[in-house]
Amino acid sequence: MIPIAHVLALSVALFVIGAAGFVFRKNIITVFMCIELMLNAVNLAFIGFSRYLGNLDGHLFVFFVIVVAAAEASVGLAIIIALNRNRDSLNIDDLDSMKM
Amino acid sequence: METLLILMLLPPLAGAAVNGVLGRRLPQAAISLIGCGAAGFSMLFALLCAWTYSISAAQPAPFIHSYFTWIEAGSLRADYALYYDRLTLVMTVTVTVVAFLIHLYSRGYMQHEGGYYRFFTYLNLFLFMMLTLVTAANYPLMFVGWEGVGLCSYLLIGFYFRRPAAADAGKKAFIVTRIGDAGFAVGVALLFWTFGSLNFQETFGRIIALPAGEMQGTMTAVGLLLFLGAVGKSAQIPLYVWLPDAMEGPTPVSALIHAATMVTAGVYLVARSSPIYSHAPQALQVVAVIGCVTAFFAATIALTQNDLKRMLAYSTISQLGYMFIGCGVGAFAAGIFHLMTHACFKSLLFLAAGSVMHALDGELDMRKMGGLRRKMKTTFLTFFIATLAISGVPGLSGFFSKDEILAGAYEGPLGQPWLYWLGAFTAGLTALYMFRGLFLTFFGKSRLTPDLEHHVHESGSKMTVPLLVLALFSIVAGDVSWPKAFGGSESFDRYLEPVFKPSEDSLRAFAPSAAHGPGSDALMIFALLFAGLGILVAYWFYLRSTRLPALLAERFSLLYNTLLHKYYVDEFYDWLIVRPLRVGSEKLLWQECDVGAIDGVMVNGTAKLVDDAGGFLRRIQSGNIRSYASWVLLGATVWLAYVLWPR
Amino acid sequence: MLILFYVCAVLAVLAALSVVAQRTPIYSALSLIVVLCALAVVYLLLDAEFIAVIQVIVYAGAIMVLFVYVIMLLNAGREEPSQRSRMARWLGAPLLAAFLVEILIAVWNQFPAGNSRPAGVLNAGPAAIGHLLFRNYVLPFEATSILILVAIMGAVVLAKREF
Amino acid sequence: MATFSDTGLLLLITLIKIAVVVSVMLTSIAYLTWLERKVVARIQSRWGPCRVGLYGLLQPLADGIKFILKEDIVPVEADAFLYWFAPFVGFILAFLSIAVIPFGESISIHGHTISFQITDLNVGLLFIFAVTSLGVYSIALAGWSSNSKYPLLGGLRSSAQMISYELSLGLAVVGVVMITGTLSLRGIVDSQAGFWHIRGLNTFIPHWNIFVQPLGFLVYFTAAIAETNRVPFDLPEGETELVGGFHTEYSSMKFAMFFMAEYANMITVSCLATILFFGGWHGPTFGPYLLRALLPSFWFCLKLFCFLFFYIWMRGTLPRFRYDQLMAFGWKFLFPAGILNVLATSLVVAWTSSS
Repeated sequence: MIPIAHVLALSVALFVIGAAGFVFRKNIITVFMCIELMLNAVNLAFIGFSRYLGNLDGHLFVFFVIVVAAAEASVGLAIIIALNRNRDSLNIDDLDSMKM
Repeated sequence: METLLILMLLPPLAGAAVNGVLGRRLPQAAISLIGCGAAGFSMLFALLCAWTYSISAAQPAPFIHSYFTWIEAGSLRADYALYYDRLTLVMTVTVTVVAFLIHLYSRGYMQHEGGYYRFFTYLNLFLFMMLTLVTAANYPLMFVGWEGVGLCSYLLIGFYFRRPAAADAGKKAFIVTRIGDAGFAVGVALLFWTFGSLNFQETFGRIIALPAGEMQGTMTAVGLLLFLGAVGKSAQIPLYVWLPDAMEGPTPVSALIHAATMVTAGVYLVARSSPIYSHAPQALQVVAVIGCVTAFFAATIALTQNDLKRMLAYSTISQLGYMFIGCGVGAFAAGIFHLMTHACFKSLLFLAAGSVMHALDGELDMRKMGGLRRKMKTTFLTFFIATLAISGVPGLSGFFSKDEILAGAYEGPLGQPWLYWLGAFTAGLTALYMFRGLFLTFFGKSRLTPDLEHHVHESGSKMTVPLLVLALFSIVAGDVSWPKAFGGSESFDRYLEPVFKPSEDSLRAFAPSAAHGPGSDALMIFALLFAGLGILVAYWFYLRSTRLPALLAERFSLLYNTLLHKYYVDEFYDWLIVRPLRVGSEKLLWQECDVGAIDGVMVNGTAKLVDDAGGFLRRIQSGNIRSYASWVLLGATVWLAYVLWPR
Repeated sequence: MLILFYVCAVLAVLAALSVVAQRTPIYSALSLIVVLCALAVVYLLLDAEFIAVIQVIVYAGAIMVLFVYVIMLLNAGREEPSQRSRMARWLGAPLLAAFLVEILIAVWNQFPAGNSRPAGVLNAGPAAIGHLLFRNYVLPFEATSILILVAIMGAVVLAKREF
Repeated sequence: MATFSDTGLLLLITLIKIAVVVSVMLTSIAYLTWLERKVVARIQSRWGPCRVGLYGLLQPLADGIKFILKEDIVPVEADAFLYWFAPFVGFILAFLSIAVIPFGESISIHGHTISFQITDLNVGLLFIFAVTSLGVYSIALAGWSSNSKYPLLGGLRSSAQMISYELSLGLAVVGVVMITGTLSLRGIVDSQAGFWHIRGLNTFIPHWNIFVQPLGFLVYFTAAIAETNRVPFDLPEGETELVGGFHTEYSSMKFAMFFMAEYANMITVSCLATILFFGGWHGPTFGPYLLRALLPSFWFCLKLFCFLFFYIWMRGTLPRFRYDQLMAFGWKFLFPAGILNVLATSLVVAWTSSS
């Protein structure tokens, strides 16, 4: 049996790696992928708990997370395409016009 | 009965709603049909109400019906309830009849004015509010009507709102009467605080049951506060200044609101609240004194006014003063009687003046008129009848009512001789200025400009028919109450006895030994003498030796100028109240409080604080997503640390 | 079984590090696909066959294809170095480390090592999930369908050339 | 040691099965190319390969040797790792999906039941979809890593095309899944045993899903052709427009891997079509035990062969689509048709199960 703590540790590791990517990477697509990584970390936690608690609801949550991720990816990538077209840059540091 | 009552109230409201919403798109004919129809139905139902009430078994007792609960807050409960007794009957019939005639008249008068639908909307709304005022069964509802008529008055005075004078007059009327309304509101609050109820029936029943002298202080305070409201609404000293300016409104408005109905609301309020005053003789004396002084004071101003409508306005103030004398001496019925007759002849005077104005293309200066009687026969005739009536010529309505008031001033429960003498003298002045106006306008040689000379014409039947009807009323309205001296029985007095008897009785308890004058016959003769003298003087001055008034004005220039400038009251108020208020507002409130304290410290200070804080915090909002992510991470870390901290 | 889990875990972590460390987005994307597949295997080991397959079909097979497609479309090359966020530069690493430590402490506090309550065999087949989805979660399910529709329209509108 | 023998035996059997399946697959792929060349040649009134060996039967071997011996060219600007990785992953994935395909019924040897299937997942169908959905990377990455314009265009085309048609593919299968109520391929095949009965009357029509899912089958097979990038949907490698599409720059064994992956995929989707719609291995069985055990596999291969032949037949017959037509066809016809099929099937299933 896989100990729940180990599953969670894996989840945490993936999440923190994703967060690190978000904080340190400048390519907006990479940053986006880091978000997906974090979502997956959370999904893993859901599945782990689902197994641990013998409850299927976690699977449903993962299901919904995946659906939302799909929607998010489609819209997000469309935004990236539009951004790239208008600004000719994929560097997230260049996209800072939303400020005072 | 309750159906009839509500049917009396609803047509004007419906008319106002229809005209107000759809009027812009309706043809004039439809608007006037709706407006006059509403007023007509209202009159019809008012008469039906009167008839139904008169033949009902419980007749002298008031009919009260509550339609729904309007306000319920704590122990305060105000229903939408209507109150119908003989006083209400007189008021509703007077109001609806005069209003209907003036609606008819307005069809002609307003024909060529803009905002036809607006005018009828306001007029209908006014009628509804006025009826609410006189039929209300409690003070809050009455206050609604009170404020409603004030609002309509404001709207109608400022009807020609593009003219600064009209707009200013509207504001003036609104603000000045507001002072009185504050008094009314405080008085009502005090009443509620004392009795825990604002229903007429309940409150009055408890007041009447009070032994004489009990709670006199409270009653006096309530009475004075309510009278403050009446002073504002009925244009008495010191709050009369708005009424002359209110003549900026269309003439039918002046006739309806500022002569016949709304301004008499104050009188109605005092009469309706007679049980309160019956326990506050001091307050009542104040009413009488103010009424008497106002009557005299306004009459003297009216002597020198050259503007026809302004003269009539001061005349109205003066006559309202009479009504307050009547109420103030405890002769409430006499006051109401005068209210009724005055509604007839004063509205007639205004409408006739409007007819003149119509003919002369808006000219109102009497010095530029003259000799109109040949060209405007009907107008002249009706104006003449009204003048006779107001001057107190025997046989016409004004004679009876004024005589009754003067008799009351001497012999009433709180009557005092000097009230009578000043009143009688004022009656002479009334005759003088009214005939002056008559002579200047309709007699003598024409002083019109040649342009106008051709323009002069008699008004159409739309306007003259109401004039004639009102003239008829002006003659016969007094006949409902022949004085004892003429072998009559003062039947109007007797008719209203169920309403006022308890109050008058309790007043007599305060002044058991009212002055016993020389008897009503003698009183009447004196008054008649004064009136006759006034007419004669007017005839002498303005028809025979027309240079005399100018000479007199020169000789007594100080007096004349004082009168011409209305005792400089407007200037005085300006100096006493308006100027300090403005300067105070500017210097203290605006520059110090507003700019310095509120703007400087509170508004700008807050803004500056926010601005500074924002200036510091905006570094956080760099627009850089990675920074934001770091902040989120910081938050999460701190929160987790807080959660995990061993406790 | 346990060994397979650790292999996959290590693979996932390494691939995740690669996602972050790669300078070229396409390699990040491929690394992410490896993470996803490794996680799919982990899901299988955790009795979540349906989710595992869905993970591969939807995540690896559709979402990541979209990523790869966009990377190819925009021809995203190596990222230019820029350090416009002082916050991220100086505080990023310490904060991440602190966060990792904290959350690991939380996990260990809650589930001391070795605590693995065997909860029987979880029947997580498509039928069971379908039952749950169309009985208890019908409303969210329908809501997601609307969400997807909105996302489709949003993507079309956003990516259209005429702005 | 019992546990060892059990686990070890299972492992051994599985390994043997994998070896058998892979070698059979490789051989069939090799001879599929031969078949294709032969059939297309006949369609075009040519002979096809006939020099190397009898009827050119050694031609695939010669081709293989040629591929291996050829120079492996890597373009200068290409991304070396991905350039290598792309065909590799395509090849691997193509073979991976074979793992859950049941080729026939089980056979008992010494009390051990050995099924003609490497492993039976209860989400086997989804597994195949998962694996095929990953196949797009192979082509997309090949196109991108070549760092050349035609391959890139081919790669982009293929990613869009495969994602689009995968939807129709999935939808087409849903009908079958709803009827059989399982995602296990073996379960699906089992449910197609016997004959259709109408009011208890044996019609002697095989109990195959094709007879209740004709629309599903058409949608499935059309989408499958697109998924495998075969004529008339071979836009990603359309040589008339894109030189060679995604594999323009490839040569030698890497090119061969693409080729093998493509043919493996053909075999996989044909297997799937057989399993889903044509009763899998079901067919008349008779004779001794061994024959009875092997006949199902024969029927399966026969059906599979028909599909493969159909593939080749189409290649020799149909012209290529234009790209926008391809997308319009996929989204505006195939996808709605799939939805219609799902809708109709679900209504019928709901009606029959409730009555």
